[in-house]
Amino acid sequence: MAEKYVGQRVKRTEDPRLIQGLGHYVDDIKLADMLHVAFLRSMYAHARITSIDTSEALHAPGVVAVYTGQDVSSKIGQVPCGAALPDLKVPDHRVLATDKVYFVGHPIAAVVATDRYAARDAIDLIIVDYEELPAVIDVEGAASNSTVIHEHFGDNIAYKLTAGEGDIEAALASADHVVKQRLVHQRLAPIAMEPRGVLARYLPGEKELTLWSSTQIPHLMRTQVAIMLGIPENKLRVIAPEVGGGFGSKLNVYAEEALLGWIAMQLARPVKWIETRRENIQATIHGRGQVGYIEIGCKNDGTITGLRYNVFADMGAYHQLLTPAIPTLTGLMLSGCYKIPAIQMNTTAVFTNKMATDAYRGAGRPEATHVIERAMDMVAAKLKMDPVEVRRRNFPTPEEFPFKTATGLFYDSGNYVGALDKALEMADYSKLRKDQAAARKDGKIIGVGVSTYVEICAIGPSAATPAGGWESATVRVEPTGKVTVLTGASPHGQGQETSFAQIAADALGVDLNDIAVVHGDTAIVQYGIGTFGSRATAVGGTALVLALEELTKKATRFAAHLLEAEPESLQFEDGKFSTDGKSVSIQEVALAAHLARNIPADMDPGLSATRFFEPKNFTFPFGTHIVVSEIDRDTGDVKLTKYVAVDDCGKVINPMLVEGQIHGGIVQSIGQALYEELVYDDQGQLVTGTLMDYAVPKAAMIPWLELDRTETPSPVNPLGVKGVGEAGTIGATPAIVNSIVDALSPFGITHLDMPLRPELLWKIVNNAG
Amino acid sequence: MIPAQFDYIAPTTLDEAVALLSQHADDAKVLAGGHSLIPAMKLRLAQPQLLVDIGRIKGLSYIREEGGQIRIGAMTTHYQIESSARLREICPLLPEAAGQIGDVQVRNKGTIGGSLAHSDPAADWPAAALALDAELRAVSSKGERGIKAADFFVDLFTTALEQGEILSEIRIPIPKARTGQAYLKAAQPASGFAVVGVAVSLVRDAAGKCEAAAVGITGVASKAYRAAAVEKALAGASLDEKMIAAAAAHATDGIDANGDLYASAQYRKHLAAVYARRAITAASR
Amino acid sequence: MKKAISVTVNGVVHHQDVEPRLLLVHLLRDVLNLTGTHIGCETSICGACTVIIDGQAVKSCTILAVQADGASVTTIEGLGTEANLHPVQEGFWEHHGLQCGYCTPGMIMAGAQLLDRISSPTADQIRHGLEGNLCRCTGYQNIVEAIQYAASKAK
Amino acid sequence: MKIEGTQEISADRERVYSALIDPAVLQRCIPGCEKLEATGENTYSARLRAGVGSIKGIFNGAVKLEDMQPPSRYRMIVDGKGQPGFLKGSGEIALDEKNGATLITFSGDVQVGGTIAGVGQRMIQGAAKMMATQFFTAIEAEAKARPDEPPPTHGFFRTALRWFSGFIRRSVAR
Repeated sequence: MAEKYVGQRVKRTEDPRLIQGLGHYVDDIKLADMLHVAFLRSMYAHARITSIDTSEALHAPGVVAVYTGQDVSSKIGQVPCGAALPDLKVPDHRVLATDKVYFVGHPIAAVVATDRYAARDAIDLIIVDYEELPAVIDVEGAASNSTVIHEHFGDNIAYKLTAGEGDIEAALASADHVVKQRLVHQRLAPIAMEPRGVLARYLPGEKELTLWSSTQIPHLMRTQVAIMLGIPENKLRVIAPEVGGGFGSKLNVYAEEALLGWIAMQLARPVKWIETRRENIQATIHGRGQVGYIEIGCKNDGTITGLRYNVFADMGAYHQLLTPAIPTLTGLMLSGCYKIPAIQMNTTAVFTNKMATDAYRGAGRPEATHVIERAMDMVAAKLKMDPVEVRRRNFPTPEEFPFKTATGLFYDSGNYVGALDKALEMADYSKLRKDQAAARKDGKIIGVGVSTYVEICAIGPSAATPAGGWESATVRVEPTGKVTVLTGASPHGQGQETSFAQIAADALGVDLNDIAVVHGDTAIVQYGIGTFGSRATAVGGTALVLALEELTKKATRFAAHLLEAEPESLQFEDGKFSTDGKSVSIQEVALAAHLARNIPADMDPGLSATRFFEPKNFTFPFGTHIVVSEIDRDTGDVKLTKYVAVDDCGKVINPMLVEGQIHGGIVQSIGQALYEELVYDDQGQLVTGTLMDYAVPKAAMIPWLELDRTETPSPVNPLGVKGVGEAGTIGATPAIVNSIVDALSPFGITHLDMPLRPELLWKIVNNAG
Repeated sequence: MIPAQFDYIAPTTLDEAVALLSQHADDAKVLAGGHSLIPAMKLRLAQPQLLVDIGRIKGLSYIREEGGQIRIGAMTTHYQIESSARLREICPLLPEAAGQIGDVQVRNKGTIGGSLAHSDPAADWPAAALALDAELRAVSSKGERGIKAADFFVDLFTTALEQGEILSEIRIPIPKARTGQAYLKAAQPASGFAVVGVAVSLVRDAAGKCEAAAVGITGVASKAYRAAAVEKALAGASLDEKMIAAAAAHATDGIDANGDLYASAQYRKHLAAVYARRAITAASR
Repeated sequence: MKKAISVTVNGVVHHQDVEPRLLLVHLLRDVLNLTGTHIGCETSICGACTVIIDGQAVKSCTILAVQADGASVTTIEGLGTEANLHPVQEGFWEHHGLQCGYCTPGMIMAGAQLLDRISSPTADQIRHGLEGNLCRCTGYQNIVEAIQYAASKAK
Repeated sequence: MKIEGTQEISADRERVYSALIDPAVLQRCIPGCEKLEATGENTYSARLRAGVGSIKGIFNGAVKLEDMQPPSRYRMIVDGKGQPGFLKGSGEIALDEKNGATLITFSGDVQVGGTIAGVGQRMIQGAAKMMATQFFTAIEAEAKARPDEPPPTHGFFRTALRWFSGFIRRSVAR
């Protein structure tokens, strides 16, 4: 195929509507006779509900209905958990609390009213009596806590899992040094700028329920909500309209989605719920939440002999869709981009009285990368080696791919030293070190941090995923010659309407503007899996390529018939099939195929193709990030003075979109490293409950990001793409922390837990305890 | 987040406004710009029954010079002060402090009077008002009175304004020649509120020594305060690095500092000294 | 209890009877159906609800509709048209200054205000000028470039 | 949150102690307390109104005095709930004689929940201190008042408290 668009910085086709405010997010859609829903949520972390009195609320102006757990628990199935693990305890998870509340923000009652103001007013009129119970908050102590959240389980352990290969005891025993460190991955809030929201409409005659939801996975949601509501899946339509960011937080099936559907069915009127930001911080999934202990063995020359990671993973009070699976992704990626003969991860996953954790951008891999990249720096410090050198000594060479890790993965392709060298050159690493030495003499506190990461993307083979790891695509050339692409990978800001159009335009030789990429509506688009796990282009894009190939084959046969030639003799270029001076355009072929007056007898009319792509393996993007930081001796303030990132996500469809993904990912990492933390107090109150206390990075906090790429194609798919959605979030955090720890190494610091707030650093510098 | 119901009146004269306030006593609340009150109402932490919007009263938004004073109407927005070329010339502390409040949108709508009357312990204006020895004019149905900034801030969200009083004007003595000023702030990264904010206004004598200094500090304690010990140490001192540092070290003498998640009391006290030193240094340039 | 107000939005005068507690952003979105102005935080931090009232960028989630009585409001829908985009809109498109698009209208309004006040801002000035707007997708770098583009284009 | 502090009151210890456990006095001194009714021995139901400034939160709950060792110490437990959230606290109050005056040392644990905890963390320490100071200042006035005088009024607090948490007041009361 001619690459007119692929590889180019094509401006996004979705932008004109968005920059004019003409896109439609859930709350922008209004239906006649629509009602509004507001939730009463628990203000206790753990309590028994002794009574609920909704009578006053029911009589409030505008109120149409009030529902409590008693009303719905036998009518709506459980909020689903899709992760399967041996001996996993799955708590009964109802859409509204019944006898107990388990976390601050746990929904207790839903008020339905004629407008959002009336719904909100009525919430204050519901009287709930609670008997407060002790809250389980500390992650490390949860397993042995005498308070058991789900009593029938007997303890707070959701599961225990040991994973990894190699003889870890022998590996650590053979080491010249074993470095140990406790390490905390704090809880984070994904904070998609658009909070969640659901609009539900039920047509009693047709018995059709339609849900508009701000979701990353319309099809999976349709299946799950149909099960929860006990309605035929083919009578449920889910539409993900414009989705204002997800970062994993909308890769889920939430209580509110099923409940709104049920309410619409009860009342036979459209109902809408739009999450407030306070609700979003309380009751949309959280990310990270691990406390782990590293043991890493090394030889005097820097060779790593083995790694053990014993981790307590905070599930929260319930499992959401993938909650228990997230730590397993950490386990898979612990080898980083190094040859480590023995790795063991021992997970103790615990229930606590907090919102569930789940997939937040990176989903378990940032934790793994942080563990191994911090560990490599600690090894370097122990051996008094340059951290770059330690990394180099443990890289597999490009020839060693596919490279098998002791975590059971086969890395598809890689040139780790290539990305590292390019980043070192861009940053002028040796000069940085010289400058650092000089600055230290002047009393400055400057650090240089490096992270060389690899991540797991293109999720993924179905055998390794809970709900299918494939993706689908349909391509249709309409009678007028316009091209429709239907993708099951429903985007929420990634720009697939553009990148998939680029792929299709090149393949069919048509103008980009003649292509419409349609997604997010289960009634229009064939079943698909969704956009998450940096999979959309690698898996969904590949399905599209396959569909385009099939469509082209069909078109070739139609064209050959029209041109009265053999299909093999046809050339297809710039949208034209030609042979012997005769030619026909794909648009003409499409029309002929639809008119069907002159088509081969053995061919069906119409011009379309649908294909599903099942990847054989994951892909493994990688790269190197280098960060220079300076700490203000007086205040502990950190300034990131240089940021260099070289990422390799395989082949690139649109460099502009790739850079955008990297930028955004890095900035979320800066957030985790320096600013963000969800804090529950020891009673389980979420005290960072608004954006006044939970610090999302602002423009002025961010340094200029110097980006470049290397390009190592993936052999896993014909496009050679690997995926880029999470790379920035995975690679950046340890580079920032390594930089700051490096800056503080003269003060005897070898490790610090995030977020690295000024007060913490000031105390170290000034030894103020 | 949606406020509870309330009634709303937008009087067009100050007399009308104070009459409404005295009539509705405890149930009424003054709406100035609304950037402190409306968020609290949306969280339903504030549920006034009546809002008296003073935004439609003509003649409460101005910056003028009169009687040796700068007079600023209570409804003057932070941005109006930030962008005043005249103030930058005669009293740069005002625009400098204004420009560090919240963000652009907040500065466009929030008012100096609203902020001072709210007396948030981490607001920027109280520090500046203290360092500038401002007099705050309060109007009620009983008449008008002046309250010195030093007496105005009573405690957390508590001012010397009495029931029925509206803050109408801020009067600031026009700084003398050879006055140096600065406002420096450590901002909380999420909210933008001052973890510590230090406002300094100092007058130098012909020889360059500090004749008198006024230092207002916000963010540290339950209310903004004048750092008397710093001022005393600066008075008559030569403004060299060592002297400034020694004076700034007294920034929290006798002050009961508060801590929160982001910054402990101990750290705030330390930051106060650092920012005092920096602000004094900047003001003495 | 309801108050009669008249607000000019994008050049069109609207007379409405509103509850005093109706937030301006809800007037725009729910009453006038101008849904380009978004709500992202409700605590006056994120700036997704930014509109321009009488030349001043403000957060419409922290303003009562009654406060806007008599005012002239410009929302994203009134800033430019597809055929005649505002330079800041154009900059966002050219420089990939948006991903999910949710913060974008507010960000563009804040950017337009910034250029009204500083015609050739430095990168630092742009970053500080956007301190009232959060974006979770782009990392801001392309937004800075978008506004620089608009500044050069406006000349 | 831990709160602790000391307050010197220039009145003798017996008087201060009896003021501190007298429900009528407590009702007058606990900022915003509208009602304090005995429901059992040393157990009271309370109604508090954070009716100052813009805030009109009403909290209902219980106050309990325990481990009473007149005139040197007792323990106070407060529990209340209202629309903006809840408050729970328990604390030791110790009274020592000091040159004819009484030194009160209080130390306890206050927990707030609901909206106030979720959005007000930066103000909680300051609020608790403010309430404590006001409570003990009022107690001092009570203890110093002569038995034949009418009880002092603490209307000062009503206007002084321009902040948003009546619930915190109760924190300090215990």
